[in-house]
Amino acid sequence: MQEFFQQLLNGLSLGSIYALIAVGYTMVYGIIQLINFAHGDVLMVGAYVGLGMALAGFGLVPSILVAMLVCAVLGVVLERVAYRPLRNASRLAALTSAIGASLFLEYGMMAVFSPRTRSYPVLLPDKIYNFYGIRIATKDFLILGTTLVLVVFLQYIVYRTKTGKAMRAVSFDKDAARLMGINVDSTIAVTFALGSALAAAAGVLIGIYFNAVYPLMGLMPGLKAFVAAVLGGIGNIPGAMVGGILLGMTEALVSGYGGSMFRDAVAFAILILILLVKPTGLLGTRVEEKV
Amino acid sequence: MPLLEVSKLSKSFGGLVALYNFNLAVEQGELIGLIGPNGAGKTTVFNLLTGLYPPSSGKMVFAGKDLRGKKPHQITRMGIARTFQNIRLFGNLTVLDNVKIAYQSGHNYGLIPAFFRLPPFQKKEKEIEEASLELLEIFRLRERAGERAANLPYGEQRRLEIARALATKPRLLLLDEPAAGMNPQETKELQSLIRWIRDHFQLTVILIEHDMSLVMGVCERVVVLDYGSIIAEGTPEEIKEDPRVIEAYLGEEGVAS
Amino acid sequence: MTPKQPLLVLEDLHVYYGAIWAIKGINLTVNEGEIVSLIGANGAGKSTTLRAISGIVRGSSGRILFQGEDITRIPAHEIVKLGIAQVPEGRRVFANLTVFENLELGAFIRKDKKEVKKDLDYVFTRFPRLWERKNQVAGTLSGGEQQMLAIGRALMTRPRLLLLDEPSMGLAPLLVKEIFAIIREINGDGTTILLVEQNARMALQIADRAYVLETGRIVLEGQAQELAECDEVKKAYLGG
Amino acid sequence: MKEKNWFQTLIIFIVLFAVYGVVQLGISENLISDYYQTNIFLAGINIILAATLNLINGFTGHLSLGHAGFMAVGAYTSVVVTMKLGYPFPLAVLAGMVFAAVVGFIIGLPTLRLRGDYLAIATLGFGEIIRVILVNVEYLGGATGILGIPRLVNWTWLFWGTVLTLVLIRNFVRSSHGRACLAIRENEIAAEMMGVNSTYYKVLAFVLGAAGAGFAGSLYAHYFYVIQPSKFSFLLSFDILVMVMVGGLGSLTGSCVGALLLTVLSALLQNFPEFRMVLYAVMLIISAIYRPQGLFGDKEISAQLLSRWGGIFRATSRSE
Amino acid sequence: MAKLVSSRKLRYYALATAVFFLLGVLLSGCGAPQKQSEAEKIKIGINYELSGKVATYGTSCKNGVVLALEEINKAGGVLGKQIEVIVRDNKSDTAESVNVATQLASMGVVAMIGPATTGDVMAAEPVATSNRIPLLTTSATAPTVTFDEEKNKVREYIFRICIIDPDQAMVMADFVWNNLKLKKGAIMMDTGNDYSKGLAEKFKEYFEAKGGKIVATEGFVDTDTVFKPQLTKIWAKKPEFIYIPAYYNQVGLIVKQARELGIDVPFLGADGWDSPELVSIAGAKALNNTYFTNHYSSQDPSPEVQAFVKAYKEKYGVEPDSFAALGYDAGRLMAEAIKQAGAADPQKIRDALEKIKDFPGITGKLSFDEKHNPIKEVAIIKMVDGKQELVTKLVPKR
Repeated sequence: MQEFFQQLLNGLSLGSIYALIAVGYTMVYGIIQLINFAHGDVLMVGAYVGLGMALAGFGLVPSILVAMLVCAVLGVVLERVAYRPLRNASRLAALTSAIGASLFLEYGMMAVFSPRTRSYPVLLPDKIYNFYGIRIATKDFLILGTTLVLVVFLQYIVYRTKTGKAMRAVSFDKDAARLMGINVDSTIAVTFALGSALAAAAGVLIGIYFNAVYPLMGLMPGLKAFVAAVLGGIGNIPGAMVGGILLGMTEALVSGYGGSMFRDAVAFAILILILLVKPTGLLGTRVEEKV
Repeated sequence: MPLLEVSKLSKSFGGLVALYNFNLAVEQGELIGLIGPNGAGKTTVFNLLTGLYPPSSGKMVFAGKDLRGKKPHQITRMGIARTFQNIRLFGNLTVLDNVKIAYQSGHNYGLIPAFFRLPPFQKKEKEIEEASLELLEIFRLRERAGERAANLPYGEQRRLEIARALATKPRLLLLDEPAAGMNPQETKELQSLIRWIRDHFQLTVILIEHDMSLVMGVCERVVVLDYGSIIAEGTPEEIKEDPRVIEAYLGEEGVAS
Repeated sequence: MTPKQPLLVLEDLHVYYGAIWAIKGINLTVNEGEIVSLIGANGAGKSTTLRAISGIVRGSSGRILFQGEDITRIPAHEIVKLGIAQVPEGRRVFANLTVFENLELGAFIRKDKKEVKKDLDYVFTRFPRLWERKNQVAGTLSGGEQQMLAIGRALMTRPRLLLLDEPSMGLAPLLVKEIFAIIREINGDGTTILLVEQNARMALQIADRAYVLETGRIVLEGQAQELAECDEVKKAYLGG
Repeated sequence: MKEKNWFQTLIIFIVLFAVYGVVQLGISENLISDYYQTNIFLAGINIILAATLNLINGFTGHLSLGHAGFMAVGAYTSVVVTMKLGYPFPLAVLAGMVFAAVVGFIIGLPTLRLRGDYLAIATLGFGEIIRVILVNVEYLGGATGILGIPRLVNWTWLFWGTVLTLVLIRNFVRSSHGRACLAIRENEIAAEMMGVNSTYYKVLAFVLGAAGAGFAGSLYAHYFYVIQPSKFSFLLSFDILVMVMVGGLGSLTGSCVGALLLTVLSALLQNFPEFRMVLYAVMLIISAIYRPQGLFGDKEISAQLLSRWGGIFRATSRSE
Repeated sequence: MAKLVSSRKLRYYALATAVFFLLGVLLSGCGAPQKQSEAEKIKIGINYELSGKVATYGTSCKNGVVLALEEINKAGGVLGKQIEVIVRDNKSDTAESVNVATQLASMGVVAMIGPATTGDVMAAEPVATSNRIPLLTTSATAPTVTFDEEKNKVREYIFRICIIDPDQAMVMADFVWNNLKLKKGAIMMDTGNDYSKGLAEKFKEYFEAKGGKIVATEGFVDTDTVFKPQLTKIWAKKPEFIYIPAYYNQVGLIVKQARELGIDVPFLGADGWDSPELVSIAGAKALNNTYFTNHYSSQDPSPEVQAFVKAYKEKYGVEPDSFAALGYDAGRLMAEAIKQAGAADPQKIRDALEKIKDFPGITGKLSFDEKHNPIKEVAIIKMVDGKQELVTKLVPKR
């Protein structure tokens, strides 16, 4: 039983990492319906920026903030260069561009910083708490807490602020939004900035959590986070969180009970099952196509 | 026996009742108008008849066969065809291909002849092509055969949609606001076209339309829906006078034309 | 009647959609306080004209003047701030937002909270049905209600010029009448209106002046009543 | 008119045989270096992959990201047949195609109800599941894969395999079955209303595409000595997708050009080892931005255009 | 009409296909490789994983090789000639590996170094063999790389510089049994990696032959970052040690996470552990009470090793890992073979390689056995507060 709870907890911390990335993913998807494959790579850049800051002797908070700032700019540049010209083009062209952007960041970083793994200096006290034999580290709290705070923060932005309203309007109908006086380009840019800043925060936290920063570090978490976003209902912020945690727990339980080699397969199988039963994801709602 | 018999047909989406206890019997060769305010459930009737939505309850019998549980393409092959309120052509395909696609339902050659262009392929393709061109001729679209459907002017797109529906060789044709977006001149032409195809192809037609001039000019019987239920039924003249219809739909001045 | 000032002037406007020449040199004037109708067949370029005025599409040559200022190159979201609102074809309300949020978005550009509140009250008195449904998601409204919401939303920008694109489209006869009555009232309250309509009969009834558009060119213009009696118009657009 | 067609077919065959013969001669006389041969073979396999994916993505309009998975199925099946069971290569190719088609059917039937990005992610998931299964089957070499596969594919196989694939796909697309697929791409509901059984045709296109990928997989396995599960990850599916996109969705000639272009590009970039992938990425973005519909859109290069280039067919095309 | 259109299309396809293939032929004609006879320089081809999945390892190897060959060039080259280093990226892809190998062969290289992983080497092997060019791999450990078990024949042109799996596994099993005196262990391995799986298998075999017991075997995949589920499960079986034959980037995380879970038993590993990054990932404290087998230690005080570490750091800005060290030795070994061959001739170089005796590499003294595997001493290294300490050196008893 104790082992089971430890496994659940393991899953929770893995899941909150997925959730943290998925939240940014889902937000960008929500507004321009583009699978931003470079999201995981923005995360990687964020992790590198944070690493640079940390190596220069800055603490956790300034490192995260600077990484977020740099990636917000990166996100806007990415949108401007690789996505905006394709806003009215076919999905596949946009997807190609996104793949290109993703490869560019990965291999650009590899060319500059070599593919080797780097690690963070100690930024956090590595304290471990023991509850009746179940062990939790400080950083588990950190990740889970950050995810929760960010989800609440984003929900607030999207549903309570003017910018959020503009984002929702743009996501639904760009021309109609324009007619309301909404600057569509800057709204999308803001969304990218926000999503990329989140990715950067996730990148730094993941860098600290795993103590490993390398150019391809965003690839798999990015894909998993996308799966989590779809699982929760893409475009839906709490959904991304639920999807991420669910995915993390599933993976932990699968790995913990003998199927570690089949873990990814099980994760994808669950995704497919949920899509088949409820194509809009767990919390997603989408208006049915009108005939 | 009526060609189409619908009884106690109901449909609800979640808690919202879109159609309630809808009854309709259509005899072979009739031309029926279905009118009513927006959201009254007219298009829902079509969507139920063509299998796009499953009904919540009720019966639909077409030519003695139950329509419930049938897929749209099966219903098409049973002899019901339709057009759409917002035109749904195969925009990037040629006008000719649009019609050919409709023609091939029901009779077709296998995959192997298709892959290797065997005689059955040659023969059937020739048949399909000839029949399609003939149909386009009727609808004055033959010159346009090679053009992308999306490039046609609006009125011709509407005509092509009807032509395409006819290519499935229906017994019952459902037209959903065919005059929407047409000017009075075009609407008039449409009116005579509908009459003509009904006679020429020996069709039964159900028509949804807001344009009263068209409904009154072409339909023999009119059914009025409001909030998912039938509120009146009768000849165009009877409908024009019906106080409930005037209140719900036409307004105090009655029919304009 | 006071001498009318031209509020909006189109000078030799040309618009291309890719390779398609949609508007071929239009000259058009809307005076302060008027209702002007633009009628014509499908694909004549009516909607394109409105979209060009709002800045959603760009004219390739020619000028658009609003209150004497050249707005041809101003981006769409800035044009709204100058006082031009549009009710687009097919309503285009934000279906996933509530009625109230839709109206709030209409006031997106405004900072004067008190005045916004006043305008909200104005819209709700004008459209009591929207008040009843203010917390409902716009997608669940009926077609007529959506049209009202779209107009209300546009009014929330407090426009000097309101562009209406096919307000009667897809509506039952009774509703069409209601909408047109409202348009007249809005005009009575001081908003200038440029109306694009398929339903030429209604459009000419309500308008002061009108233009007839055919394949991207203006072929007729004049007082609405005169046009309504003109034979060509009667034959092509009024059903005989 | 009949004779005209025969005449044209004859010319086509002469041209094809000429090309086949010239290259064959070049290979046997060692005029074409191994390096160019390798790239020609890679190009051929890529053309098959791109063309068959185009059948699903371009002609039927369903975004699939699982092509690498089907290629893996074909590759492994054929290698098992030749290496473990000892049957001849043609049988192995057939088995690879059939098994890939079966897997395509099993995957396609449930997932093709999904649309757009949902379908994309579901097929990507299935592709990855196939890969994970391969990693875990010891019989198939696990993660190491199967090493030392004999090279059984020669120029004859490659050339006629590619030509046949293209001709069959093109025949399919220009038949009533293919039109049904196009109709589904354009508007699924309207296609149903025209009596097109959309489920059947969607699954059919998917299965045919999968079989094609299986074919490419078996050629690949028997040319490049080694197959490993890691080769067939979603990144390979992306590569194929990019070829289709660069060429143009719904254009077979586009797929050929796209596959060829990217193969050549990849080969040329070999000479810039440090920046190979960075340059590749930049070119992807540029091509997407400047040619979002792909080089050919959904058009095929017209014969007139070609005859203007080559003059070979001037006589016949004028007579039309 | 439609029929005419379609036959026109058919013609087009045929022609297009033809044109493309012809294009390829033309290209090949233009770019015919010059023959090597008049070449002033000795060409060595480097075929490595510089992008893709295992770029980390490939890049390190390549860096080592390039450093070694540049040093040799600076010192005057071999046989009075400079060495031209041709570096190519195989994208961690077997087909690309074939492609690169053929390109290198047609450019007239006299020897190839790389790739790093078994699959990529096996893809390049037929190219090397059929072109009769020796291929030296730094890190492909599977037995089949140099020895064809089916034909029971050594692969004539393939050599490797790394210790093979059985040697390392055997030394570690001996060490655990005899020195640490532990009887009950668990294994964690990368199931997507032949190196890891090979070592795990062999270790289990030798350890159980001695009478030990493996109570749990858990796998992970290379993209994993969270290992707690597997560790939690292993820990429930109460092993006395855990053997993790994997690469440092994963090992670092595993050890770190294990210590977080309160797993305090020794961890054991192999040469994949050797990297300065290991300490920074896992933390010095967590790594106490861990041992691994290796050919050398970057903290080895010997002047050769320290000179290498310094030069490498100067050139690339990072500390070398074991891949880089193997690459460095591979480069130097190849130059030595050319020197001993007396001519830049692939066949002679191959023969010279076979005869190499006690080559003084920084990763240990090296000779090849009859299967082209190196005979090297294996070092057992203990981690103490983030520093490597040499425990003992053992010769594998094959």
